[in-house]
Amino acid sequence: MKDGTDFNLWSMKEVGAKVAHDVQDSWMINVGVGLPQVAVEPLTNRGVTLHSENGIVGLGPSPAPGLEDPEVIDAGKGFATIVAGGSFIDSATSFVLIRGGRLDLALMGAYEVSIAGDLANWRLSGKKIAGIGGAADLAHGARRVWIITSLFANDGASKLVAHCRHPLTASGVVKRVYTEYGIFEPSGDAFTVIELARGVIASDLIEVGVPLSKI
Amino acid sequence: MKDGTDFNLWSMKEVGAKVAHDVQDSWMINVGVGLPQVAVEPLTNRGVTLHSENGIVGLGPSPAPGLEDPEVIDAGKGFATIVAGGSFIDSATSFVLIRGGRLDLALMGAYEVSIAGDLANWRLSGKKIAGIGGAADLAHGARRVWIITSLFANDGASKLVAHCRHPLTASGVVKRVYTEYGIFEPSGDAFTVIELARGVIASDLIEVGVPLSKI
Amino acid sequence: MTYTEKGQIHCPTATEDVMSKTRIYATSTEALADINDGATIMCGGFGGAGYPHNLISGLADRKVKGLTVVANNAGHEALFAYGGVRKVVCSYPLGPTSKGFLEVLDRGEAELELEPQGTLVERIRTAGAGLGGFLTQVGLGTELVAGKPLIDLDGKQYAVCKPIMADFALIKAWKADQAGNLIYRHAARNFNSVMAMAAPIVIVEVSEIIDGYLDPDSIHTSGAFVDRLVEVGK
Amino acid sequence: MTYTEKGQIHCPTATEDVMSKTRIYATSTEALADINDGATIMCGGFGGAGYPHNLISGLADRKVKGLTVVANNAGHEALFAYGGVRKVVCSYPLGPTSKGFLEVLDRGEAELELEPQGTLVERIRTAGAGLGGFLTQVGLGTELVAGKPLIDLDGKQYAVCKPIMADFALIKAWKADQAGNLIYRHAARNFNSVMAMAAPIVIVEVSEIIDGYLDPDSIHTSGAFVDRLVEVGK
Repeated sequence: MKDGTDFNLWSMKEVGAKVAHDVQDSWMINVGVGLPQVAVEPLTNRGVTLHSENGIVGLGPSPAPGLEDPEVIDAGKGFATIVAGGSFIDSATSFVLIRGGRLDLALMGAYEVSIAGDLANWRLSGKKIAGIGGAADLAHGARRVWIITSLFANDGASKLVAHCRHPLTASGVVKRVYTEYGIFEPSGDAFTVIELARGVIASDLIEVGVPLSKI
Repeated sequence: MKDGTDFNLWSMKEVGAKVAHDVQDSWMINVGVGLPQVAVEPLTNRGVTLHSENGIVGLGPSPAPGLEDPEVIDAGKGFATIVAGGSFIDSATSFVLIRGGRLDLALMGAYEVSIAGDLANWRLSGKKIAGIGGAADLAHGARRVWIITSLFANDGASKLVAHCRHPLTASGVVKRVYTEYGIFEPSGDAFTVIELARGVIASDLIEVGVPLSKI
Repeated sequence: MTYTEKGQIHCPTATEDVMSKTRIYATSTEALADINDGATIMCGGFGGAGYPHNLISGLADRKVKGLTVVANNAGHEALFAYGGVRKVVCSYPLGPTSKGFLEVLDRGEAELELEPQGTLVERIRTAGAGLGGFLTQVGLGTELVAGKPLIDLDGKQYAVCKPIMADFALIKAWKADQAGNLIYRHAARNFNSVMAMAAPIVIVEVSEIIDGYLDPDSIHTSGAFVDRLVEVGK
Repeated sequence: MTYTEKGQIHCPTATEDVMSKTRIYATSTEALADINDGATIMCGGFGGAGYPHNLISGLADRKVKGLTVVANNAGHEALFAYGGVRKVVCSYPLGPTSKGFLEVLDRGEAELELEPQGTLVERIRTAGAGLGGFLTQVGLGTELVAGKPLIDLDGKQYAVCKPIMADFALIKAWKADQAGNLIYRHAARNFNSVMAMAAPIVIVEVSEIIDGYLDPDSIHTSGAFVDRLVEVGK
């Protein structure tokens, strides 16, 4: 695992395509703030309903230049649009939708995901101040929580872990993790490999600390 | 107290005028289902905002014949109107308004009111089935609960009592009781006389079991 | 995109439509096909205003048995007529349309859970909001909180009110669009817009389904909450 | 009576107008005159959308001190600039407009109460709804429920969330009518319509106060909840 030359790791765009492939057209999806645009791009223009927790059902892509409206923004506070058939709702109703089970999928980034499906994605343990926003509500309320993330943190440590060191956003909620190395599912005592990028070998990942099931 | 010949008891219309006199123009008022129309008439066409718990802010009088709309009814399910400047709200919001302190006055009928301000007005103790509707929420939530009632029940018993025999709607909420004999306020150990109809003598009422304060 | 108000044509919109999961059914019977014996249904309306007559009548046609019906009133005559109801959860079970219920109640064939109207509607909302309950002082010191846990919080006593979970919500709206967005008419909104958010499957009878879409600022219930539509006319 | 939609002209209406207690003020300063040191204010908006800039700026002009500010974000720069804020209750205190807050926080001159966004908005609603709290599982097993009472109900654990009581709500709407009824514009609705029901005194800056009245079916916030209006223009 010293270098990437033997691997054909997925680009973020490819990771996004994998996610989009696994998503059903009828789903309502919340796309987390800060996910790489290129990864979530495949979810637009394919018919799923996007939800933005600040109060948009039917979030569209960014507006054409000159058509920005400061009162049509997404949860990341970027200019946004609403699709035909969409609706504006207040924040209380937006979280009724989230907690009430109407969201088929919350797609989020992560600092760590544990073998128990615990999610840490709002505050690094060393940091004093952080924002939680809607992450805890989304992680708890959505029918499925899928994570898009690089497999390793900047310091080289695996983001898939036995136990999270960073403060939790929610416990036992993550169903699936999409990374450049492959797709993994927490299964209680390890992560199950769903798919690996070409050339990636599970035992190599286990060797560098990724807690995958031994097959 | 054997007959009414010595008294000039107030008519229901006069009782209503007394209530209307004590009400401020800026108040939002809920008028309970079943109160005599003649008693509450003075509250209309004088500018107060009437609330109907099924979802009308700015309840107007009954519609002119031929203009009835089955989707504009009051809490008593009679045909109603909405005044200019009124709004339709859903039932959850309507009770947010009630419990949240936005209602200056709930005007209700009563089976009994106790010296502690306890109110019994939803179920007679002998009756198996009764409806509560919005009475308990209104009695608890409104800033003031005023009662319009005859002073005596059909069996001759005083409706102002030391302790309610009928099941309570809410405890300690009634501020004032308007009757054909006068106006009374629960004061903890008795009812204080605010005003008496002409010829009514407090000690006579005490004699027949109305728990008034001795002056 | 259809905007009904002028000031809003500058709202930035995307070119694509929402892919709604709301399905439009030709008849009430089809929309109700999976409501089976023993189901719990929420039913909108206050008296006759906003009452989903067509859906209830469709349910009666199917002779579904053992229903628990959550509604403000107990006037579900079509269901009582064949003994379809096991339990009613409501705030007001009296009035001319409740005769059918009072008869079965009297014969011990049905059960009543009576709840103050505000507590009833909030328990319905709480189910939809994915919360475990709420604390209220309404009814404290009366039999109206009988059976509810009482807790002390910061020196005050509260009754703990649990969510009312249902399998289906049957409601009535005025206008719907192709994405399932709803507008109610006048005082027919009442319990309908709350129940529209409160059950896993929400079935709506609507006077009119418009072509295109409603103004996104004027919608009472987002299509996100609506599963099935049946157009029933005026 | 002004109806903006055609289908509704048959709504039965009375001849009298509502006598609203909503008062229209000429300036923000006058509308805010009784907000004193130590007050708790709710402040609408999500980022800049629906943020009541004029009211906050008016409050800053008065140099009110020791404020507790309840809002989704911590971007109340005008108030931090002179050290007006003692405590912020919010879900997201980061971002470019929160620098002022982070500085006073760092100097120990202000306090932060962080709350998941959905719990935050529900605690605000709970205050307005006159309830004592609600039960949630959001944040269970994390530090996000630190300090909250935990209770068991029917075999499940919940955190008890208390209402957030405030003295004033400062919000932003798009259109108001003479009775104080409000309509918000697009995604500027967010926390505004919830806070509009949650404080004993609700002060609204509004782009336009129309003559006459809004369509009673299209109103987002009933004038029943609105105490003061200031027209601030676009």
